[in-house]
Amino acid sequence: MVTKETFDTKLSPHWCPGCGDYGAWRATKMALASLGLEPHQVLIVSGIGNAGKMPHWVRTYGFHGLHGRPLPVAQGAKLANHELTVLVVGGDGDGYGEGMSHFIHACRRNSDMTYMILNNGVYALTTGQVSPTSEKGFVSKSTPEGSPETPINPLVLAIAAGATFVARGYTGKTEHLAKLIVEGVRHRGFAFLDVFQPCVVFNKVNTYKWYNERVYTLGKEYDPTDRARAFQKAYEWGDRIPLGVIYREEGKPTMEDETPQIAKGPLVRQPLKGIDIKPLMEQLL
Amino acid sequence: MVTKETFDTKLSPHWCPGCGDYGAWRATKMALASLGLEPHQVLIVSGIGNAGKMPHWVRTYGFHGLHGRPLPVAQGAKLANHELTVLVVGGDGDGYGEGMSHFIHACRRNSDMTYMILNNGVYALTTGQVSPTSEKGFVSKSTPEGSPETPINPLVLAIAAGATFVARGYTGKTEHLAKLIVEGVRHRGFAFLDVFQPCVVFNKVNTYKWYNERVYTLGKEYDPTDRARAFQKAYEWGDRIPLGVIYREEGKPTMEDETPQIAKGPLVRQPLKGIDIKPLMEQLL
Amino acid sequence: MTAGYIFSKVCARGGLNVFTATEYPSLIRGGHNIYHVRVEERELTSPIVLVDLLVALNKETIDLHKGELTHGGAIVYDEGTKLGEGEVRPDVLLYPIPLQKYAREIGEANVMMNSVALGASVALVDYDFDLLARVMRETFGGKKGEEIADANTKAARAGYDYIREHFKPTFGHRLRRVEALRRMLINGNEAMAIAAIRAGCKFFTAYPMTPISSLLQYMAANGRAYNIVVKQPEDEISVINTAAGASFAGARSMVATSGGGFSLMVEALGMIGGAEVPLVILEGQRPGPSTGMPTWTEQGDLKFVLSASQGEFPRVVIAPGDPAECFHTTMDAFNIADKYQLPVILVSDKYLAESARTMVPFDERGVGIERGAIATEDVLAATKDYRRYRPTDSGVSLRSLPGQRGGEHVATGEEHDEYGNLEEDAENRRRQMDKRMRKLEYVARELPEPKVYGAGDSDITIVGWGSTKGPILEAMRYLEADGIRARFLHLVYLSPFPAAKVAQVLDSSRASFMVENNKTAQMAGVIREYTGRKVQHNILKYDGRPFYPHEIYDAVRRTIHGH
Amino acid sequence: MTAGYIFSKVCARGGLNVFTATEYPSLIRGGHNIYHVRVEERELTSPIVLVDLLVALNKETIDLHKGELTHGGAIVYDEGTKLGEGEVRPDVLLYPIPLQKYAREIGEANVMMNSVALGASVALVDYDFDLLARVMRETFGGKKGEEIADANTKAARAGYDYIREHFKPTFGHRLRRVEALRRMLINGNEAMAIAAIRAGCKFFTAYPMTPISSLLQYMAANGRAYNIVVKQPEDEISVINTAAGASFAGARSMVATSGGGFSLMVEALGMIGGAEVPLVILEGQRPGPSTGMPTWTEQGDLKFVLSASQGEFPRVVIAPGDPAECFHTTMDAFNIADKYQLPVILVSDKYLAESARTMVPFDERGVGIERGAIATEDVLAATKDYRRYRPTDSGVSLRSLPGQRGGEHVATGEEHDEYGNLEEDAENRRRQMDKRMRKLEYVARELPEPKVYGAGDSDITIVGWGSTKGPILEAMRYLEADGIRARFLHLVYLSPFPAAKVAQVLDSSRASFMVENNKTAQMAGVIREYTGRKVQHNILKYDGRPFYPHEIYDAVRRTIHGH
Ligand SMILES: Cc1ncc(C[n+]2csc(CCOP(=O)(O)OP(=O)(O)O)c2C)c(N)n1
Ligand SMILES: Cc1ncc(C[n+]2csc(CCOP(=O)(O)OP(=O)(O)O)c2C)c(N)n1
Ligand code: SF4
Ligand code: SF4
Ligand SMILES: [Mg+2]
Ligand SMILES: [Mg+2]
Repeated sequence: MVTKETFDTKLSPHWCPGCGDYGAWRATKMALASLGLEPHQVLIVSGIGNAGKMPHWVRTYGFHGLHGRPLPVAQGAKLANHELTVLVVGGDGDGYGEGMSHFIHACRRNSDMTYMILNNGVYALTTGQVSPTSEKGFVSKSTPEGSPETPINPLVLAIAAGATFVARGYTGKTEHLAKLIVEGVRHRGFAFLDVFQPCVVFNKVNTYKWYNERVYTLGKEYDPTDRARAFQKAYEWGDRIPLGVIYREEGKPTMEDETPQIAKGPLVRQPLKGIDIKPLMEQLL
Repeated sequence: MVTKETFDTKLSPHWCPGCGDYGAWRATKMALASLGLEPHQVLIVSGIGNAGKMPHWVRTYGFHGLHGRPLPVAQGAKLANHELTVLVVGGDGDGYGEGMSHFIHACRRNSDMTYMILNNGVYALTTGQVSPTSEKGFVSKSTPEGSPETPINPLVLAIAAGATFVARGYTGKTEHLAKLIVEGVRHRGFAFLDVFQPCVVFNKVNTYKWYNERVYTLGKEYDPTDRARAFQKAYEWGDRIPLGVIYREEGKPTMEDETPQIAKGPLVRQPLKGIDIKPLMEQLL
Repeated sequence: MTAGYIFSKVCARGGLNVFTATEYPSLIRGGHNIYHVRVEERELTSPIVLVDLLVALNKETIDLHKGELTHGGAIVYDEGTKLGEGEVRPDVLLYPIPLQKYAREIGEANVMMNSVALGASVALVDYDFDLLARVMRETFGGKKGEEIADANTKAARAGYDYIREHFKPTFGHRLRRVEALRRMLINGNEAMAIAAIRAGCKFFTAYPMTPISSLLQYMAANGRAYNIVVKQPEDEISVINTAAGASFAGARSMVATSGGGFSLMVEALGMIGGAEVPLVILEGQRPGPSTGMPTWTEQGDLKFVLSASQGEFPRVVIAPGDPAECFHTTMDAFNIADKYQLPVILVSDKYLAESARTMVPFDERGVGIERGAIATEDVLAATKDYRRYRPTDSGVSLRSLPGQRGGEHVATGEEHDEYGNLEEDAENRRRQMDKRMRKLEYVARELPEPKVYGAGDSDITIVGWGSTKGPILEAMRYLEADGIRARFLHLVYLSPFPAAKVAQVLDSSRASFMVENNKTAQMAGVIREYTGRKVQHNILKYDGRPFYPHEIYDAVRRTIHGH
Repeated sequence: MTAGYIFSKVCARGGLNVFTATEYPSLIRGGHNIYHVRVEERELTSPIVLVDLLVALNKETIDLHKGELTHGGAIVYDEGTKLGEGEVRPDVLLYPIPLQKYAREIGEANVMMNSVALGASVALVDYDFDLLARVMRETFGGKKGEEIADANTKAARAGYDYIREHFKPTFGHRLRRVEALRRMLINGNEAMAIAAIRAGCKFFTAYPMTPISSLLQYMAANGRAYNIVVKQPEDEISVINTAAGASFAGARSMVATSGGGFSLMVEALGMIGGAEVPLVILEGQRPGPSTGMPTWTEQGDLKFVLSASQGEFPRVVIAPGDPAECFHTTMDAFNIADKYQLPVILVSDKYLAESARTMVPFDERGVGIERGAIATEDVLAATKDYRRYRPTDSGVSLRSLPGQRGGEHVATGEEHDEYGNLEEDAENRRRQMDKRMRKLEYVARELPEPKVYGAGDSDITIVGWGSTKGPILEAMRYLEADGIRARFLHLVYLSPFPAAKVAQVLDSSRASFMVENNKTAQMAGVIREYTGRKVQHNILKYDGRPFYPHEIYDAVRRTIHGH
């Protein structure tokens, strides 16, 4: 039987002590275990950044690609073998800066995968520059006088872009996050999780304390299927910040559903021998 | 006195007869004239595509750059000389495909410029492939069995991304479009216009007839300052499709406001002689 | 353009050889469009400038091209077009016909004019109208096409009859059907697409861009029938990363683009080099820099393609010279990519990609599929300590595919140890770099040497690469007729560079000529870098047009004869 | 890392020369970090491997570096660390001190340990504690820094006193203050940033990436004071396009990136080449391919930078060798970009960018600002028929800036006529290509020739480019001591390539050595391409570490002496 430990690697993570990434790491392993998945059935794709190192420390298949580009890689892999459970992990710079375009387009494509952004509001691996989710006025190495830009709201954008599962987690609430990941994986379609991840070194604004004072978990009474309400909820910010599934739309066909070529089985299992091109050449005669 | 003809070039446009781009072209010249701008005060930046040829046929300064990249160029030019009136023109492939990331980030930055997408729902210059705004099922050269993807909703995305002026025009209604452009230029901040532009060659779905049967102009009773309502309006699609200013937020500081370096005058007018680096070297002693 | 295609097809069907070339501006309508069809009984490898029969749908065409007419050439044009006194050489035959009138009578004038002219042309060269009618039916036919086909055939008939009735058969060029092998009318894009399909490409992504858009479209059109996933993502960055993901997961994958899109793929190119993911990348050149002249041709991207992306990693670069080579090298490319787990870049250009010519169907014998070292679950089960990046003699390590039990690992473009774990140790770095680069030694051994065409004993050598093959071969015939026997060294497998062979040929040359469709003689630079030899004379062209054989002929002859 | 910096600064203040080098993994905390400080009275140009005094905050450091200790070298470490019998050579002096204990007593242990060790080190080399205290105050000082500075000074004092009290002064290495010019402690990034500011760079964009992040930060920190707009856009594509827009509008502009980001800029590079927009681009190399080893060094991007982007257009590439050259070439780069309206690429690497050394303040004499052919409204008013891309002798045409009446035009990377209108005519194409490329002939005339260092009459030549300058210069001193007099040909202005000079030097060499921080000897290839000459021996290093002088020395000596 798989357990959380099934997904341990020989090496242990080398994020900073106290880093929120550990919470995401634990939650990921818990989620995979509770989904009953075996390591070889899972592919974790990531970009470059501290968050992006995740695949090295979860024993599954991994693809640690380029800064900002994990989503295209993941979509290609999923189309090639849609039996894989595909998880995509990135940072806020990775996913909302360099990779913004892929994010928007992945949302509308509804590929069946789970996309998790470990959002620490800063470029951490490059030692502390402003990110698209840094709050206005955020003092960083590249914005010594405070960021002049309004941060993006990833949840609002994801809903607007057509994502069918939009949620927010917090690495300080590992079990809750693990459940969200499970829900995301179970959701048929593109499941997006923006995850608050304190960076204890470079973000002195959005600390554990800051989050703990503000976050609350959405209860049963909240209905995530109403888009207008979901937008409203996604805009909620300030003293109280909601965690949980903000928006959900069931039943929309996935990218894989829309690809008849793989209806009978994964692309990678199709025979390559004896492909007959005579008809093609004949067309040209 | 400037008139629409002030902006004519020696060459005349060579879009296909009947192309919606002509309407946008006329509207642009009408708007510039009615704003009382002189050719040298205006910069039109564009990408690659049929829409992207616009600057060649409006007598102003122009920058006809790369497919998908006009917005960064425009923002750089605006920061360098914020006295310029900057207009950005692109196609739907240009702006929502290749250039999606720049679009989202430009919205949140609120640079004071007008961004107009001539949206024909197809890649026209490359002779007819699917675009991010092609309707699901759209049969094109690259989607012979119909597009499997849900199109983006540019207005919803722009609001979600933080744009402060979001409007929809139609090249079939030139005067209305011209007014929208004028409003966009007058708006302090990032003004975004998605413009229905029939491509008479490659889009046989969204034709003049199709649009004419559906579009209606938003009246005075519509209040574009309420974001929730704006989202609702922006989602309106089908038998009736609204034209006009969908969303507007006044008073948000522009990117230029947030750049103290240009508070006293355009960057390009700053003297370069006699810059004293002694203090910098001294810091290192 | 369709009319030119139909005419070509009609000739091909009659056993003739055809070479076509198109010229069109980066506009959708209007502007000046040319469809150049060359027909002979012998095999053709190149377009030429000269025109025997000019079909001019407007006056501009006559003005622009009358100078290209051969002695006794002819012009077919609308009777409404007035030609002034002496506007056309007296030896040129004029065939004013009611193109517009007939066209308007039958259907959409712009379209039908072409068909009227087509019928007239077939009449002029005294060719087979039934064949024309048949090809028209095939081309326009299909579900709703009946009517269109009928109308066009009717228009063609009108043109055909008009010539027969109103003119004497004075035009000196005739075409006749000959018995010959059945030949395809095929361009480089089609040849590559067919090869990719045959090679088991299961995943194809591209973003539209001249000159590869028609390849994307060909793949899309056949994707369903051959179970190939064909996608057009949001940009070229996504194109290559998506394909990298599919390839990593085990699907044979290919992407296609032109220089601008390739620029955007450069970062991922290095990633797949470092992560050792197989991928076939087609770069269809067009004149740069930047957007340049999008619908024209050039060979200006050579050095870029050879050295694109930061750092050092193995790549293979192949530039086929004609559709048959497109077919075979593309098949090869998939095998090399898989066997050596590296990117293979195919280089074509607008001229090669879009010029159709007649060719016998490709010989598929000896064309196998080699996927290289891919693990099975059994092998993995038997492997205690699976190491994805284990250094081997050849540099190639056993690949496991996601989904295979026991093969779990991380593929990454960041430096890693044998397992794929991040590692920055100096010794490990050298080991992994050496391992990756070692592949090139092995791949070099199996790549075909450059071919030498023509008089092997000649000491005059013309050097070319990729698509200049055809014009050079034809120029050699002109030279030969002029008493100059030259040989032609044709470079197709460009990287790793076949230095020994090139040096040997150059060393035995008294005079050498580099023919390149670019301004800076890039291949001459590459040759000098790898061999130390300088090709003596550069014959360069960078105006967006392909070489015409007589240009090469003239330049060589002038140098040899001094005039 | 701060401790190493403070120590260096303390030495510099005392008139000594310092060369520092850092090694850190691509991690934020943990992992093994090294700050190597070399101090002498004479000028230093390179790090070396040998260590006289090892300050080890943990056992791992001792294990990893004890082999580098010189005879009679010393280790300062925590008294809690147990060293086994024979673990360290007997000649090594051991200084166990209560690093942890003192640190914990005073403040945050991890940080304070550094200061205790710093104090101990200053005591060991018998240097000036007051100077240390002063530098500490400056470094930690500032608004809220008082307390921190106090604590650190206290910690340092504890370490200082402990050594004084518990050990005899047996350590053989002493430092003493000398009278000397005041020297900056400066690295390549800082030198370039200061030059850019001085050159009137008004617009700077970058996306964070090692090794140029600190340059972005330097510009950001000084942007307000010098009225420079410094922005970090959403990605590198935006970085370069934004800067292109600013430059087109008239602001002197610069971008900085490393290989991965440069890959993303490649498309726009061609655009600014075609549209003739001036831009200074810094490419700070690090080991590839792809993400490679992000915090290490390499010279693996040379060919990429020389040929990046589709098609052909003029570019200038410059690779300075030390901070002073960084300063001067960066000033130059802005002038060249403006005068010739083209992209100028500065190439550095992690080693050059981040290794601080002592240097006298830069000489600003003779450093002017030349903006080239930029129109005024008066000139435009007097020009009837302004043509932005008018071909001229030099290829440079008069630029008008948006906002200037009468200068309206479209700048574009698509082929255009003299006005900037789209044009695909063959003749026009040649004219515009020739015009653009002609600039290179003119720029080539004004670029400085490569310098030759050392014994000009020697026939042994070491060839290097960019940042290997320092290690090579130092290796020459070792060689000289060994009786081998060599000269050093240092290439800084790389493109257009100074073929004549290089050929001349190589032709007068009996033995030549190419020193490069990469695997495939890229510069050797470039040299051969442009001169036909082959540098005889390659001394290559591609493990992410910079060259150490002894490696070059060894390789040369072995070849010359055969052992
Ligand atoms: C194309 C490219 N640009 C820049 C970088 C440098 N880089 C590495 S990580 C990073 C940012 C990381 O921030 P984020 O994605 O938020 O991840 P975090 O480290 O905060 O988890 C950057 C810019 C890169 N590797 N590639
Ligand atoms: C990087 C890059 N990729 C692809 C192209 C080819 N290309 C030219 S125009 C175009 C699409 C045009 O579509 P759109 O932006 O919608 O403009 P339209 O022609 O429909 O007005 C493409 C893909 C290019 N020029 N550059
Ligand atoms: S720098 Fe921040 S995000 Fe990165 S590992 Fe440390 S705490 Fe985590
Ligand atoms: S192809 Fe379509 S968009 Fe382009 S010019 Fe013609 S009608 Fe307009
Ligand atoms: Mg982050
Ligand atoms: Mg379009």
